[in-house]
Amino acid sequence: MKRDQINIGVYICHCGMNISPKVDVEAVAEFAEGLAHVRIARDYKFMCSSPGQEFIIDDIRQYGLNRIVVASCSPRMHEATFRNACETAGINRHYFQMANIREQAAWVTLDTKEATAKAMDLVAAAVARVTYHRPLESREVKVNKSILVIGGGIAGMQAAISSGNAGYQVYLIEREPSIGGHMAKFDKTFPTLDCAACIMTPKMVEVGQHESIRLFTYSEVVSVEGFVGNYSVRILKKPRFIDESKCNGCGICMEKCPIKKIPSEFNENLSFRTAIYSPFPQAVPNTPVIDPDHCRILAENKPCGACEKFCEAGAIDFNQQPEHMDITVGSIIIATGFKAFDPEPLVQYGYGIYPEVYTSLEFERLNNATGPTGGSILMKGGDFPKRVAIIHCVGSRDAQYREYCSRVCCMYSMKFAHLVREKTGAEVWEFYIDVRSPGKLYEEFYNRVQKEGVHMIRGRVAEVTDILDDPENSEDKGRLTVVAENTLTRRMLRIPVDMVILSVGLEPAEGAGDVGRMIGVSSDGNGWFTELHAKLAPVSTVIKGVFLAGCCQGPKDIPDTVAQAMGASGEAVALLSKGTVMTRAEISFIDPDLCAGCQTCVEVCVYNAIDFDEGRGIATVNELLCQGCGSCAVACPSSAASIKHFTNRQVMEELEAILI
Amino acid sequence: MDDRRLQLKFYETHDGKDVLKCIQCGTCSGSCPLSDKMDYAPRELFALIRDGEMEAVLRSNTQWYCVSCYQCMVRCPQEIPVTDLMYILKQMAIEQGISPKTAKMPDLYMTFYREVLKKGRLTEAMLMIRYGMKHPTDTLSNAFLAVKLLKRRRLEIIPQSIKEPKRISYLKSADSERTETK
Amino acid sequence: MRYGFFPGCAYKTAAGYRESVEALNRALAIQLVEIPDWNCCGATAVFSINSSVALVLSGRLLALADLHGFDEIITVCNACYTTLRKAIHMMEHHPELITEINKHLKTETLQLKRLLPVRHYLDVLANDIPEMRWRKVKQSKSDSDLRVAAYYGCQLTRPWKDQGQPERPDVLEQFLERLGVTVIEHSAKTLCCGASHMIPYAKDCAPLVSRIIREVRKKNGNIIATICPMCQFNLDAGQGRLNIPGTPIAFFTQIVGLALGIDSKDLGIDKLLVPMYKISDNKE
Amino acid sequence: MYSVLKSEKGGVFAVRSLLKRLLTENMVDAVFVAAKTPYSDLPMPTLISSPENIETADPLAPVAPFNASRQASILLRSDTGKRLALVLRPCEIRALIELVKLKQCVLDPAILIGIECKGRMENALFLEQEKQRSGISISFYQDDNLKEMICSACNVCDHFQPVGTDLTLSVFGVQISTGIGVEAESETGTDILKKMGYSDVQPPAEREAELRDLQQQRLEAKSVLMEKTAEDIKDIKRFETLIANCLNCSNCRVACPVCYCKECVFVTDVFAHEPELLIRRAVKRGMIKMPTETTMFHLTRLAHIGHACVACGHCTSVCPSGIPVADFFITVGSKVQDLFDYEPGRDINEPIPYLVFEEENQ
Repeated sequence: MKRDQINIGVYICHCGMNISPKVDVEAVAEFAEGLAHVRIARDYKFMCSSPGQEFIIDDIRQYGLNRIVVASCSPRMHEATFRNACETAGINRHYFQMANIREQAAWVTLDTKEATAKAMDLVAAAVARVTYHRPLESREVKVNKSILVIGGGIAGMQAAISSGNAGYQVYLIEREPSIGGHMAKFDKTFPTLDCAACIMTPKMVEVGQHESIRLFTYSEVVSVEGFVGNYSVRILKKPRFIDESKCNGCGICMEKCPIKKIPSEFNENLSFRTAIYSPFPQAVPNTPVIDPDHCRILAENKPCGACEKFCEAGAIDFNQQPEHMDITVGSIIIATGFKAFDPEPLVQYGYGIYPEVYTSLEFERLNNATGPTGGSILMKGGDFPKRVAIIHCVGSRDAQYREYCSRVCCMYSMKFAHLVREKTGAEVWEFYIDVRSPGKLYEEFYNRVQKEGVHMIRGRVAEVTDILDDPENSEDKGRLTVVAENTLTRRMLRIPVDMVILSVGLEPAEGAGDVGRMIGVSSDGNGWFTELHAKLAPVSTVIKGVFLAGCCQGPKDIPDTVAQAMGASGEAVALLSKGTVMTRAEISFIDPDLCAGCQTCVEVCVYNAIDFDEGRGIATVNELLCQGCGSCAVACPSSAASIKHFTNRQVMEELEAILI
Repeated sequence: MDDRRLQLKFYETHDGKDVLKCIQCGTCSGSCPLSDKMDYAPRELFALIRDGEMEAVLRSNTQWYCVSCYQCMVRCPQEIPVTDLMYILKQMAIEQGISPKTAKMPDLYMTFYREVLKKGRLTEAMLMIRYGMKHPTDTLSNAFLAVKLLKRRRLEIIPQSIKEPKRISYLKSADSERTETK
Repeated sequence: MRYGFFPGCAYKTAAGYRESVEALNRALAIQLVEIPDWNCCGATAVFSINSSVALVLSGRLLALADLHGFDEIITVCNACYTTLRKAIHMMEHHPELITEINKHLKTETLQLKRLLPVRHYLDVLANDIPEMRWRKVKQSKSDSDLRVAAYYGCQLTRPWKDQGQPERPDVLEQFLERLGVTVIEHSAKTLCCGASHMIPYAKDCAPLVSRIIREVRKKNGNIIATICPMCQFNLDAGQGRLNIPGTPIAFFTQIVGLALGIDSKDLGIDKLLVPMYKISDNKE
Repeated sequence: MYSVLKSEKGGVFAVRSLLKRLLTENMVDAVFVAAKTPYSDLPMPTLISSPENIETADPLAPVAPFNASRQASILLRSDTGKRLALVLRPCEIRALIELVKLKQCVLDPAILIGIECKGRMENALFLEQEKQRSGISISFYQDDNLKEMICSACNVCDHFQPVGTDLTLSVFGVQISTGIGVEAESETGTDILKKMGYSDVQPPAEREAELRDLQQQRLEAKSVLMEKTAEDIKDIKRFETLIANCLNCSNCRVACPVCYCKECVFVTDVFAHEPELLIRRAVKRGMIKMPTETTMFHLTRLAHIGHACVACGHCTSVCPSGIPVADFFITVGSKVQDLFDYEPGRDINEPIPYLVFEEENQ
């Protein structure tokens, strides 16, 4: 199109009272009318409303407009709305440019004159830019109607069940020998105190038996390539050394295994397991694994084979090798969960120094019917504790470790207090900074625990020590002292206790960063995966077709986790149900005449979207993989790489209109 | 006393504004070896500063009871340099000519300060004698100890000093130049 | 490496600190040259009154050490150590302070040009002396009766956090164990001794001393190794007020000296208020 | 392995006989070396395959018409299966290694023969001196007056010893009138020397001291230059003053060995402004200097290749306006390189800083 054929229509939105009182919209419209190539400029109360859009459509038809600028809110809000209007009227959807005069002018400028001047600059920039816009098209591609769920905790299990119920093929990957995650370690859940196993077990069985779910336990995702609708995923299946098809889960192998003193990970090292083991009785699948680091045959090459001898099904196979499996999925749900904060660096709390200092997960096991003590809250010496301290915010709300609130600790701490009182009758002190109980029936649970006689002390514990002020007092012998200020009474407390529970915060699971890098999902400074938008797209990520469920996105309790997992599953199903997706139009383009073949762009592209054409000695873009991030355009020294719709020319003209 | 001006002055000092980060958790008070002797716990002091109660803050004995053990500082979950802020409060109190209720520590520090200003070095015995003249009861209780120390050749009666104390007369000008607490 | 030794005001009268440091220097051939005409660091007192004066005091000392060509400043006192490092820390973050300091130092024709590193003598002994030299010097077996509790006090590990963990460091334990000394683990390593508050508030500080001594006794220690004259004095003299059997409080250098087989007389051990009868008996 | 190549006619002849044997004994298919042409005394990079033509080779002449790495990279664009010996100066080798990292060429076919370099003269000065006295390839190494005639970039160069070579022709501690030293730096190099029957000897005693002295002298000169230049480019105003006479002729860019783009962004239509726009700028500011993009041009080049600048100084040599381009490239380049602990041409495996992602720098 020749430049003198460009006809621009400019529309200034009042946005109700959001823009108009601060920005003189009429003056801006008048100003816009005087800009080169502008055929018509109007202002209107709500451009995004149906009549507002009708204006644009009518003007395009009536005046032969071929470029549209709307000055209103942010592109994230309404760019799609106006692009659709352009398309309806018969011009390419990329012949549109938005100027944000609400967030960038009206809302952030005190003076009306300044706000109006800034709005004019932004409109001039949009007009200058839109004259250089090119028509762009996107393509429709078919999607694979299957979903990969990474992580078999409560979030991953729920996402898998919901997606499977919708009739989609689901692959659920769990790196541990059994699904269940952290929740399988709990005995009771707050605030209803219902039994975790009673909720979990049926779900685990459902996952194991679901006709649409293919379960890979003891497996890890090793690579993810491709794009929305067509992700190629490679899975590493670690050797169990047991033939799953033969094993009937009788458990005789575990009874006979002579290596019995391996700290049990599932029991937080509070008890022992054998070298051939199943992490817990209700494990799904109910097939044990042989720990190759401790098995006599595998680790030391010594004669043994006790398990093999007694296995009637002949399921033991010491020659099993790691296996790779390749699958193709349309969408991915990440549910990698969390890891409990390791309190050892907080030396003042004495974890790892004093045996009666426990982490919250250790306490969960201590209290669990399937735990090391069969659910009795006992000290290492076998006695019931008489005095117990629970310390909140260990590792959380602490700029030296994790600045954020881990959200679940207040509630589970109070659950602990209740359980200790109920099971042992011990006196319990809870040391908190603030009690955070925002949830259905949560505050009520707090009140209940208070009424049960738990001492709620508002003060962060300074230290836990075995120094006793009165060491000769036999009553206090062997006890620990918790030192804190009760900030409500301003008394310095030195409280002797038998047992201390550290309510540790939540951190991203180990290896979550690797999963993120593999898929291209970004994390925040703390390592939690970043959602696309906190409010508008809380389970989506910047990678189309990849969704988040549960704690991998941030600390969450079980109700929120399950709700989010259902949400993520709903989004994944909604995306795939149509059968096709549109590719992006704003993607990279590498000018073959300018490319020097240095492959810098190949190295900076995180989406693996750039290939090197050896024959021509130049780089080429895979349009399906490219996300239009612009890294290549920035890195390319000869400006051979550029992003469509963000070309140098377009951006320079935009800047020029503002700066010069 | 102009509480508002003093509050702003405190905020303008290096790290002064850090008290705004305080979440009143009490870790500092709990960690302090002498907080039960203080008029206000360090945590309360920060709340008072934020409320603009600067006179109450500067008249309190809290900062004078600080032993500079830095335990609060390494434990503070908000990374507030509590001990450093105590120094600022002590200096501000001196600038304002405020004598806290328990004035022994300022006296001791002042005696120390004057001695170093004059001689460039400190002689513990001289410190004890000069301070003792103001607070005879403390001296009496220490007299028995002094005899023990003397027996073990551990009391130095001849004052220590740098070679030519006149050389460091600029310390006095640094002292008089005191304008703003840094 | 040229060590500029900054003894500090309390060194001379401390219970055998000087004797034992000098004995170790002789035995291990450590060149520890006193910074000529050094001045007081100002300790907590001067910083409490006027930070400008405190900075000039530190500035003078740093300028002197640089002038005489030293590479590092070595202290034997926690207060000197932390006061100097605090001053350096401030100067590093506010370089304009150095200009201010130099205005004063000019009258004495001194100039602060660079900020020398400040280290504790413990760091030097534990890290700078080659293993061979220890082996050569160590003649006798260690006194098996000693069960040493290392006591660091506040200002070596705090607020710097660079000598290991700020609350439960173990540099001194590791160092002593290397020399064959029996050390005990306890929970009072970095508790406060009361510092200069002991002078006016002896009664308030008594529980602090008591807590440390009782903890060491509870953990079966029979001697405490200190690294700071103030800590040594407070724990040594402060026991007079407690109603418990005396626990000798030595300087770590004295313990090291004994471990090397140096005669206790050369280590100034007779200057301790709570005497080390046992050790003296064995030696004499 | 260190050997001495003796020749009564001087070091150049020794080098020629070495190169000749490489060809006659079929160790290489061709030699790439500076050689005089029939038309001029200025030695140009030349690709020689016939042993007789080696007589024109003159790699020790203190001149380099341009940085030969660009020409070398053309020869090495792909592995042809033929073996090439390339005789290059240290700055040329360093630039070549940068070009390899940028995938512009490969080193597989190359035997790198580096020259210890005492500097080069500007082309015109060299021709004038060569006219006045012949045999400058020897006298340069003996006459201190001549040594002072090297160009400004060489004057501050502390990379006078080549790295990453197979063989290094060594001029330090050697009487160039009687021969030249050669040091094998790789297995390939050692094999060559052994095959030719050279024996391993101790390098001359004076060598180390001579190297050390020059190193110190150059570093001092470099810090003086950097201090002065830093002052000259302290802010954008001063920088614009320094480059005020820039014509935007792009000579510096063409001469630069590491500026490797096929087509520079400054000749694309990004900076081909519409007349309308230029007039608008002029109206807004009262006047605009043309060409408009000179500041942008130099800043962009600094940003693009500051990390890779090997300080060869050819940009200054070719500037028709006498702008000390190399001075600010050396100053800014050194600082950028220090920042990333990166040294261009030091190691072929050292990644280019902007392609490295360090987690803690997030």
